[in-house]
Amino acid sequence: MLHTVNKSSFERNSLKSCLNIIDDTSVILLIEDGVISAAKNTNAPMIADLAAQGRVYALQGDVEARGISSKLADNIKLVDYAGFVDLVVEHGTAVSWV
Amino acid sequence: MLHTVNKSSFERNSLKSCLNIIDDTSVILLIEDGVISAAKNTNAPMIADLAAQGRVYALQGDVEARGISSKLADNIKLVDYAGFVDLVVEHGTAVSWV
Amino acid sequence: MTTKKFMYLNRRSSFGTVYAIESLEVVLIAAAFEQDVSLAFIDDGVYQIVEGQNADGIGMKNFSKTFHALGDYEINKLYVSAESLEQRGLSSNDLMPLVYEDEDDDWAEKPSVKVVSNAQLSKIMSEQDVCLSF
Amino acid sequence: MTTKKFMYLNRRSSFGTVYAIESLEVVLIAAAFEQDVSLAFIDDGVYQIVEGQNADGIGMKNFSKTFHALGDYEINKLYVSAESLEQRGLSSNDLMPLVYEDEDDDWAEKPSVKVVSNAQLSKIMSEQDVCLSF
Amino acid sequence: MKISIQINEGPYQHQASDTAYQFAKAAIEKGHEIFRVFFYHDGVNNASRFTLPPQDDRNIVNQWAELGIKNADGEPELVVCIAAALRRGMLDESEASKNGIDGNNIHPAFRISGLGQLIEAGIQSDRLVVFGD
Amino acid sequence: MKISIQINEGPYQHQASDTAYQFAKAAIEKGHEIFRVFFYHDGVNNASRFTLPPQDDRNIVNQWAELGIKNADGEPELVVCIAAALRRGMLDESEASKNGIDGNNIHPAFRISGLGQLIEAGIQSDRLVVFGD
Repeated sequence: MLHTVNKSSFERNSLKSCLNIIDDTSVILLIEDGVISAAKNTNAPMIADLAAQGRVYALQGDVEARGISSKLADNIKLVDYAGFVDLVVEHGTAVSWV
Repeated sequence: MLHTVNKSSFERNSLKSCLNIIDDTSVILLIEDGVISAAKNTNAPMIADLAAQGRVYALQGDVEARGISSKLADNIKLVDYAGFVDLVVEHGTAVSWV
Repeated sequence: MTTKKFMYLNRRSSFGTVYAIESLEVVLIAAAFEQDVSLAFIDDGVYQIVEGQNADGIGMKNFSKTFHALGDYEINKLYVSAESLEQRGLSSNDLMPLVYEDEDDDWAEKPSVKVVSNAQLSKIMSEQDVCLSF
Repeated sequence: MTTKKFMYLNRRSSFGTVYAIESLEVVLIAAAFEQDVSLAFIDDGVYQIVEGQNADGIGMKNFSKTFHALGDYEINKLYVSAESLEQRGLSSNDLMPLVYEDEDDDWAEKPSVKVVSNAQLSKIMSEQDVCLSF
Repeated sequence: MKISIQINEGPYQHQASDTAYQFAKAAIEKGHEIFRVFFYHDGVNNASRFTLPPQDDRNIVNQWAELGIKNADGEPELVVCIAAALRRGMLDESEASKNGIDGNNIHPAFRISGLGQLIEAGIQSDRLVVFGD
Repeated sequence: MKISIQINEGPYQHQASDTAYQFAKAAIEKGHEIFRVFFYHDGVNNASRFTLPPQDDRNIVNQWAELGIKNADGEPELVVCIAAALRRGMLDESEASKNGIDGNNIHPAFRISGLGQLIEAGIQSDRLVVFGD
């Protein structure tokens, strides 16, 4: 499955909720303010393990818009909107943690 | 000052942010989904001290709407909309943690 | 018609936003399409099915009783996160006693609500074809 | 006209919602009213004044440069929560170098942004007459 | 006391407008003056005269209209931010004809004006209370 | 692949509609079919033909309209939930005249229909992606 998270983990609990439920084969795509969780910050440990497994993506346009391109945590994979479409196609059911 | 918080502390960081900034004389009014923080739950310790000082109010209509009337944490003071108006009048500047 | 597994993901309480009531409206319509329907209540979504909601004081429409109609439409898989309930100081006793009549068991009345762990929810979610989030 | 102390409370980042840009629009209008204006950036609001925002990739308007105009309108009290910055792995070096010319000091160019502790913010907030939240 | 209100969210989606309405009604009943209600961001959508809620639900737009919040000159003090309104397709007759749009949807109990009206409400009122998401 | 989209928020207030548009455009460019875009909750506000954003900003409604998402019969597949739309004052000509309202504001590239269209989109599409607040 593909899980999308669109809010900052500092503002809302949606990333945490997603992490509580996600199974071993699914991936996460951070979009919109969700990309704030892709930066090196005190919440970065939340996704460090998943990222190390290559299972955390972030939308590049959103990363750049928030001025955090040079501050990404380790192992975050950047994708553009075409890459977002590919993730939806490849990973089956999409779950939005809106 | 009167600080209003309208979101659940399980969903958002607004109550926490308010508590980081509130001074020693201000009061908090929980409204809308903010009243979820007035229930006996794992977040109750966040406001227990302030409540013990008589500085935490919750909007009664919202408490009843969420079915938590019988589960309120200690020392929460209930007000109706007229009481909300009184709090605004009595406590000076109103700060909304929307 | 193809049968797919639809999950309705509810993470917000009843009245602070419109999502809860408008989600329920979709579920009621979905019943007519004869798909496999599950509802998940996670985070503050568990408040949607808490017993004793009374919206008189806020001037809004109390739609919580509509959940009782779901059983009549054969919508009887309501999964509630045990961890979400516990965090909120709630137990299954605080939830509305939603039931359905099981046609495979001589129309015996059975509970629709199942309190499940996040691990179980994870498994149920991974079996879905479509997830509608509200 | 009465002079009051207005605080603009910004707690959200620039593009996920409209609040940031529409807050800035109010601040620019406010300048004409000759009130005492402060801006507070707390929580993800600190991202509003981070240097190097580039909205080309999301098809939205990049308004962050507009913050540089505030100094010309004598809006020069931008308070940033030190704790919020630190949690986000940011420091004052990551923020836009916003400045104003101090008319009381021979128009010397001075920084508009002050990184303050939550305790200091608490004090500043308690002196306000009006708090507009976005 | 003179109290003003800022509303950041539209009707039905969030409780903000409902709470603000209940608050305004209670304030008036207690003898306070609602100096102005300023509708900003999606709040502008509260002014649509096109809304048709279900029969068994509240009509938020009409509730506001029925409060009859006006100034001494009889002008409505339910004020809709013009910039936020145009962006979201909320038009009065004047803005519609100015922009060549063949219709308008602002309820007559509301008026469109600039952001200065929000600042002015803050200056003129004893209290300003914000309701939002 | 056949992909459908659900949008829960209106234009400008949240990024949801912007992201959904960029996603839909990219999907079409990659040769996928956008079977249907279903506008629900405040998402119905994306269909207003009255919107007048500033000159230097994007026009979200027109962006959607220009994608030209239609079915084989040439009907628009930008579908606005009727219940959510009426509640929020989004009307097409037929609903307006049925309810005695002297105007309508749905852009012709969109059509109003029932919630069944969302379920059907879920059944008929290989993927359904939700964008919201």
